[in-house]
Amino acid sequence: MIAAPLAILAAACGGGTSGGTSSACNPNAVSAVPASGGSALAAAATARLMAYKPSDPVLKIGFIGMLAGKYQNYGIDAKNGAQLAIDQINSAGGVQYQGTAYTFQLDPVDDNADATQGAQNAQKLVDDQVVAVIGGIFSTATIAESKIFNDNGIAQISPSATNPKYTAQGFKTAFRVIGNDTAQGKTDADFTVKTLGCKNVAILDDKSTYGQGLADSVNTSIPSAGGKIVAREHLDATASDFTAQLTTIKGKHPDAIFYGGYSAQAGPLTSQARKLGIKVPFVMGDGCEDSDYTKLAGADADGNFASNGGPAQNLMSGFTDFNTKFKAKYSQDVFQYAPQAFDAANIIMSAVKTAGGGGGDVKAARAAILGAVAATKDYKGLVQSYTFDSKGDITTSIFTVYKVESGNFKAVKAITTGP
Amino acid sequence: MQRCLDLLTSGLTPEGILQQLINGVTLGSVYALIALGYSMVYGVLELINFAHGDVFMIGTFVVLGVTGQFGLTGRSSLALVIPVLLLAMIAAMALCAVLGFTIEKVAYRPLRRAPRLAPLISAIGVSFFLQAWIATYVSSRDHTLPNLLAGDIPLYGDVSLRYVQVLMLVSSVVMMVGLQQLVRRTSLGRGMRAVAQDREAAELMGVNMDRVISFTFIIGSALAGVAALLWMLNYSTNQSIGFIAGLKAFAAAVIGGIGNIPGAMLGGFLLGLAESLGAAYVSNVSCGIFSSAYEDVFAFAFLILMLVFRPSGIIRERVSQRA
Amino acid sequence: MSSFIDALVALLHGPFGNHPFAVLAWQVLLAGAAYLMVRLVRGRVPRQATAPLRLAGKGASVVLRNRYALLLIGLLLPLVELLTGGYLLSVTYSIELYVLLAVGLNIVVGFTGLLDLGYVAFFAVGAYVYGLFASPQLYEITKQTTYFLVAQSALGPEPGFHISMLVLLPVAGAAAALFGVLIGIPTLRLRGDYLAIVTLGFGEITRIFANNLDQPINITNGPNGVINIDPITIGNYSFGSPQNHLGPFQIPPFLNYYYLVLLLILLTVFIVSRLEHSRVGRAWAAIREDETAAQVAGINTRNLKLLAYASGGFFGGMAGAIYAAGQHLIAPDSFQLFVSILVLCMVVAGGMGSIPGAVVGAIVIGALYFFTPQLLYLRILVFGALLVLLIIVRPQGFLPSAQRERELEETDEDPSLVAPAPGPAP
Amino acid sequence: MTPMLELKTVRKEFGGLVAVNDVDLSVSEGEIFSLIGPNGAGKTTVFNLVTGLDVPTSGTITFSGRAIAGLKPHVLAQLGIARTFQNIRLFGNMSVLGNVLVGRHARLHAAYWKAVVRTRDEREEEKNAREKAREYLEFVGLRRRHQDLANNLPYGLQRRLEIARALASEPRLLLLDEPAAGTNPQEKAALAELMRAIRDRGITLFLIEHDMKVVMGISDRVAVLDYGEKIAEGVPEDVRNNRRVIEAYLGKGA
Repeated sequence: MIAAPLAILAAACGGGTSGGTSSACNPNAVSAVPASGGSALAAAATARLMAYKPSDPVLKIGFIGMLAGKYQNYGIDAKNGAQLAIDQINSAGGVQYQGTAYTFQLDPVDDNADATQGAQNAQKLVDDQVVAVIGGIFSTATIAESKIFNDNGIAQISPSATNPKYTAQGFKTAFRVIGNDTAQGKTDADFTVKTLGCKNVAILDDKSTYGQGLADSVNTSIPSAGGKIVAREHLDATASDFTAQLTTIKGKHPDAIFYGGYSAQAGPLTSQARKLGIKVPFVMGDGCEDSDYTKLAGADADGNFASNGGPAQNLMSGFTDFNTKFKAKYSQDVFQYAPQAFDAANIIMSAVKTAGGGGGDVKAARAAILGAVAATKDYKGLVQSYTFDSKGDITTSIFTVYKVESGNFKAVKAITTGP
Repeated sequence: MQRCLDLLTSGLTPEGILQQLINGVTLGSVYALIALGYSMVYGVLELINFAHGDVFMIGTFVVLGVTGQFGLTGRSSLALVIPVLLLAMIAAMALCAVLGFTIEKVAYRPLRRAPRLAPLISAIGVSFFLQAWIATYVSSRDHTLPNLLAGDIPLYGDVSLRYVQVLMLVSSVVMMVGLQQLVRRTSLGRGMRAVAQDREAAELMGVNMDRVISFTFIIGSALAGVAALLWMLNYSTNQSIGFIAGLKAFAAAVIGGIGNIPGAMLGGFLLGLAESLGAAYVSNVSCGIFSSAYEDVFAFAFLILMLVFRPSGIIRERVSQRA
Repeated sequence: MSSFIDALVALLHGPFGNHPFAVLAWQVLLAGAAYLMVRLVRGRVPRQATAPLRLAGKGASVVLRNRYALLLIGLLLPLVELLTGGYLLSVTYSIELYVLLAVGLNIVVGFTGLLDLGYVAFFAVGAYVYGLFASPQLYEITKQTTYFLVAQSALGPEPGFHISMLVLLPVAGAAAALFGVLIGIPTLRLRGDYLAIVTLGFGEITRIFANNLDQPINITNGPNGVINIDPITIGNYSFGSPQNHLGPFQIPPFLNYYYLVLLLILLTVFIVSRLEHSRVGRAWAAIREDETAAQVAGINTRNLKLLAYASGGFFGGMAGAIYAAGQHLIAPDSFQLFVSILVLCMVVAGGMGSIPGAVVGAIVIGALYFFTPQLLYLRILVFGALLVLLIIVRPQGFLPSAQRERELEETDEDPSLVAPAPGPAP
Repeated sequence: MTPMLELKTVRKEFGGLVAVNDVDLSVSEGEIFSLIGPNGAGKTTVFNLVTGLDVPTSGTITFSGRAIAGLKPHVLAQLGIARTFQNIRLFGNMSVLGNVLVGRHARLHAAYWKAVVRTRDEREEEKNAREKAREYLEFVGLRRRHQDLANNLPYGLQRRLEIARALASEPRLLLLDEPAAGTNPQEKAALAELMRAIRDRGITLFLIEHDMKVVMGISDRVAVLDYGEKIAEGVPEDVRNNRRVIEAYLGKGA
């Protein structure tokens, strides 16, 4: 409302000071400005109206994940990956379907990795008329959110939630572009027993959804890989002293220790183990394959392993290009799930390419995208090629095991599971 | 049944038990130092200073900041490490003392005549504030110090005592004895004991109560600063460790007999041992029903049993002999 | 809203850069300036000048105290909110559950004066009772024992128990009430702050057990929590279904749950206020004021304290059951100590011992908290500071119970409160 | 007259300290019995033993022929024992009427759930309780202040309110712990009047009092404690002239 008078003021001042230029003071400007101010107002109003008009070709894609707090790195990284994908498509003129050019807009909300807040903000995305969603990041919140998206028929692709339960609820709307804990646990077990040759394995987890889920899966896979579990211990996710558990493990003389949890505890855990004189390597999951781990464990990080979904970054076709663009835009390196989120966004946008964006009807758009996403077959993404099975899991998952060498994770082995 | 027996025998080795004892004492020495702050304040004011754990947490961040300034690494020479650690300790003590003093002045003093519940709630508010402050303006991530003062003394089998652990134990005992002397010998200490025994009478006798209470907070908080340094030598920190560490230290103070200085020390060690041994052997003892994830349950259960059955603690003699 | 938040963030951050000490220095300066301003204003402004403010406060208090006005707002609010979609409603619904919790906790803390920092335990017990018996979760156990297998086959074709809400709601309440008694018995002799610590411990123990009772037998499913929890169904009407319609209007699940909880709040407030004004309520108040004198006056303090725990637990348990039904998933992480403290703050901010106070406290604090998730730690920072400020400046809360308010108003003028020195000198 | 309250070789130790040392006492039905003695003589401990706040280390206490040592205070209240406290213990944030209603608690029996449903008998009982409470307030002279907050009453009236609260439980034995402490001479006279009136209602009075004028004026019998031991007992005249009493108590105090 106050925009117009302000515009006049600005124009009047501008007119006054621009007297020195060759285009001299133009009396018409005074009359022209209210007009343009008015038209700006009208344009804004029209834009608002347009937002609800059926022919609007801008589709909203929701993002839900941690955008602040302890685990914000994961969420912001994934959000940035999705944003990059959308920016690329938009700058290329969007997606064409039957003569309509659809462009996209990312609508990010924070779930704080919490079930209650996740459900609330999932509802917010529904209100915002998103046509599909990328997220959540951690499994518990993701599962809580999946109910809301399922109720509203919105396709949800998580770049990182690995708990098997997420896709096992019978929801037709739940997808993920990462191998689940069962697959990863098997990979980790095989790597530990077969590749490293460590037969006696101690398993430790932090009793979180993610940590325990992965550790449980490793627990079942170790014997079938030919290894033996010599100890199974747990930490409390708020604890700082792990020496009691480590001492017990030390007494069992394992060849390797598997830890399911996050780097915040894995770092100090490794240091405390070394101080206790435990020299065997740690094998960990994707929750630890990041710079926090190497920072927290310091010199003790070297020689330990962590697996992560997808091929090593230097093996991803086009990763260098991706990372250059990512860094140019966000002035930081890819942290974790940005490539997966990038792919998830592209899968959604290519679904629009095949099935359309509903021609302005949000419900139709949701249904069309959902159908096309479910039918995704051999979609070549940055990370890998994706085909969803009937549950929403990917049929083939690739994992890479990394080793810390002088403070950095270096890929040592890629493992592909599935058919 | 056989399985249970196997579990029981397989888990218990002399090396393991010795190592767990060392773990427990190491942890306990930090608890004991934090416990002193609770104990002194409770003795004088009958108030659980809920924010004390967070003062300790702030101390750990001060230690991080100071050592970070000097760029200590695991390979730094002792000639650098020792003065920097001393500086870090002094800085942590000073900052914690200022903080403790301020908290008392702002959040507790106006409520001295209010119902019991009021200062407790105000303390919760302070605790929230400090945690959120660190998370917002300093860091909401986890942090560790590099492995300083590496090296150990071999004890038995492959069990050894690290220099850091010796340092932790020695400094906590030294602090404790020093504090005991302070309370026994100085006029300030006499004032504290007098206020603890009978506040009105002490005031009538010319004890400046505000001063005594301020000093109690300052000393207790400074000790939390020492505890912060010792903690950082062995463990990691983030903005929320103060709450759990504080709670356990409070449990230690109660177990030892609140208001009692050697009691706080004893309680700290007992709790540290209970936690370590509990986490290590509960699975063996309970036939695999309970796992080491119940670690915190032991601390709480110990505290609850203590409060219910022997609220006066193990050492009954108190700074105040109030009936 | 968001520009206001940005401004707040910028104000708190200050102009001196990112270093914590720079921020701290700025904030100390800010606090000092604020303090000075308050001193100045308090000293100079005549009473008449603040009259409009006080009048407005009185007006708000009258509206808030008027139960019909409150009820009307409660009935119409969700319909207005629905015009903007379901998000506002989903947050309002969360606040509503907190209202229920606050009214329940008020019995223990406000009426009886027992400081309970573990109230979330009751909420958790209720939620898990519903979650376990209205989901496939217990199927794995039931497969292992013939006794349950029989029960299972009697209950229907779907794996797990799927017991109706009509049964489970009171059962969840009763289970939480029983839990309250179990916690209560060992703590009967403890005083204020020791009691607070012990209840806090019980609250944490409850959560740790929920997190670990997946071994050796999987009861709670550990950190993963219980999923696929049935929505509430009455007859053929499923509260959780997105397919409910009233004429052309779609009824979102949150609306169903909103009105259910509203009904429950009304019922609870009715029951609790009746209790408050009976011999039970008087006995609770007497215990709060002076336990020894209450005993001597013939009150069985043990039973009445346990009754307070049980009643508080009952309402907390029911809130938990509904939460579980509406949430689809419950996990131990949702039952952190913070919930207990949040509810306690609501009770204190509203005015301890006052039912309208608990309701209004829950609404104000809940709105402050739930509508500012983007602030994350900053809201906890503001929250902590407000808590200290509130307890120092207005310890009686927003809407204190009539008695306490009168007391606090009169303390300023009435010198008779100060008793003469009792008895002759010894 | 049969003794209503009888203490036989009652002893109470706190740690190593003997607070009450094998004391025998008996209070007869319908009398005003006073317990006097210097500070710290163990008088209030005797009251605490009789009202169940403390449990005797040894000895027996009988009330109307029933052994009551170790019973809970609320049970004793139902049996008909009520008391006041040396340092007034009112429910400060409750109304005057509320305080008396709490005193009535032992005589109310409606089940808890009935309070929620408000059954007819519950409403009846509550109405009765209120009437009774007003009666007692009238009796002690507080009728007009029944809406005030107990904390806001002047000191003398707080003492009276405490008595009204005790009376509301319809006791047969009323223990008053220094009722005249801190009151002026007029109030003392009025208080003595009140105590007689209470006795005239058939309630036995057991009194701890420092003020000799009050004690000697209204007591039927007096017992003297010193260092936890009973050193004298009898009618006021005898006690007043007892040498041990004069040495132990009057010599120091008055």
